[in-house]
Amino acid sequence: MMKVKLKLFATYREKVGQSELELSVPEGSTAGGVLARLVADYPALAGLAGATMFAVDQEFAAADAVLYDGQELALLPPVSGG
Amino acid sequence: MMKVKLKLFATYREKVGQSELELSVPEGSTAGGVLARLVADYPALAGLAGATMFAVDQEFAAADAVLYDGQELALLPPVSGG
Amino acid sequence: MFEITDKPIAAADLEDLVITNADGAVVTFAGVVRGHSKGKKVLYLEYEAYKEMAEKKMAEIGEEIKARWPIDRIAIRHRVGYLEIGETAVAIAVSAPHRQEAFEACQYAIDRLKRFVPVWKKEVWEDGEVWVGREGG
Amino acid sequence: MFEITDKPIAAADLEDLVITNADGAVVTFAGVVRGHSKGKKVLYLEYEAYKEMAEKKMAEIGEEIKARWPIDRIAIRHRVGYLEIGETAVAIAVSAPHRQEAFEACQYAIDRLKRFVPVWKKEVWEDGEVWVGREGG
Repeated sequence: MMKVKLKLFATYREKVGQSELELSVPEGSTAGGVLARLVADYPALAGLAGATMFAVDQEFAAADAVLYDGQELALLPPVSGG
Repeated sequence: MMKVKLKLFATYREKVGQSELELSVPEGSTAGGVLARLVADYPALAGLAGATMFAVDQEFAAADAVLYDGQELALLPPVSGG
Repeated sequence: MFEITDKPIAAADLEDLVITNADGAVVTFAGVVRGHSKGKKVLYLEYEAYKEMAEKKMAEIGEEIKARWPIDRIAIRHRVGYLEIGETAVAIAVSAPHRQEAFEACQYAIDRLKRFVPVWKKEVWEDGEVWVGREGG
Repeated sequence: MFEITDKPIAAADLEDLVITNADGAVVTFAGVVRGHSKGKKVLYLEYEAYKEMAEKKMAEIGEEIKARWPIDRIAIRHRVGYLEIGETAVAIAVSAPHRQEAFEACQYAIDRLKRFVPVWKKEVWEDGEVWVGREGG
């Protein structure tokens, strides 16, 4: 198992009730895998998952990006800056 | 004869030494005719005449625009606002 | 020059940051909170950012602009928190030797920001609220 | 909103004039006096306007913009007299519901102004001076 820091914004933050989670996940977990696990815990997030982008250590990443111990994964719902 | 007010800007103003002249010109005079007369008096302006636009009563006018008593004729060298 | 802040912002402040004696044109953009959205009256908005990544992405937009145009002065500031109608949510200032470049680069900056900078807004009306996703804007 | 003035001007002042609760985007342009022109060091500039006609033409540009875009707030101010390097000679502010329109209209305004508004500038260098005519700018 390894630790990843999960950053949650907007709807994710509100539904989960926290802006940041420390997760223990199996070695080899992917960004998409972590999201799938979150959605399993919070079914209300299911509708949002398909439109979500990922960032690993503050850079955009694909759903199949493999995570490493100590990394920061962010779930980014569609942005709407400005 | 009739009176027209001649407005001079930039090089015109500097070469003539005034920003405004009251002229007496024959009935039927045109904007271009007034410029030709000014150039006859101030030959240093000859090089500028071809690039000059005219305004009569603060609206663009052609060189052959006929002037009427009391109008304001402006000689506009190429503009360079901003 | 690339900042997420919870304090009020104004394009004018950024203009002062980018102006130099070598420049001929300064173009600014301000994105202002609108009083209506799709026919509904908006009471206020709440903006939220992934601050570290947003500031990094805004700085990257600056680098992209410097690579594409003869421009070396650009500033972007985005506000977060609760915004009243009429307040500025995002401000951009670009200075350039000529105006065409300044307009192009400023428009490029806001287009890129809307697409890739992780900032979200929630519209709050009298009878509800929603996080607004990607849009034409 | 359309003014020739001999006092210092700033795009920021115009921004305040055009902003409304209905608007989503404000774009400003400032034309700044450059320190160099064609490789020569400029000491200062002198601007002169046919004030009555210039203000009328600037107002016409405003009318053209209102006819072409869904915009009803625009301000243009041009300074005359002696300007130091780095000072603003012309400032334009446009507010619009969406940013694309605001950018287009602001660029249209400065393009039209440069061509049709009767304002002239004289560049003064250490070893001479000249009234500058139409140019790419």
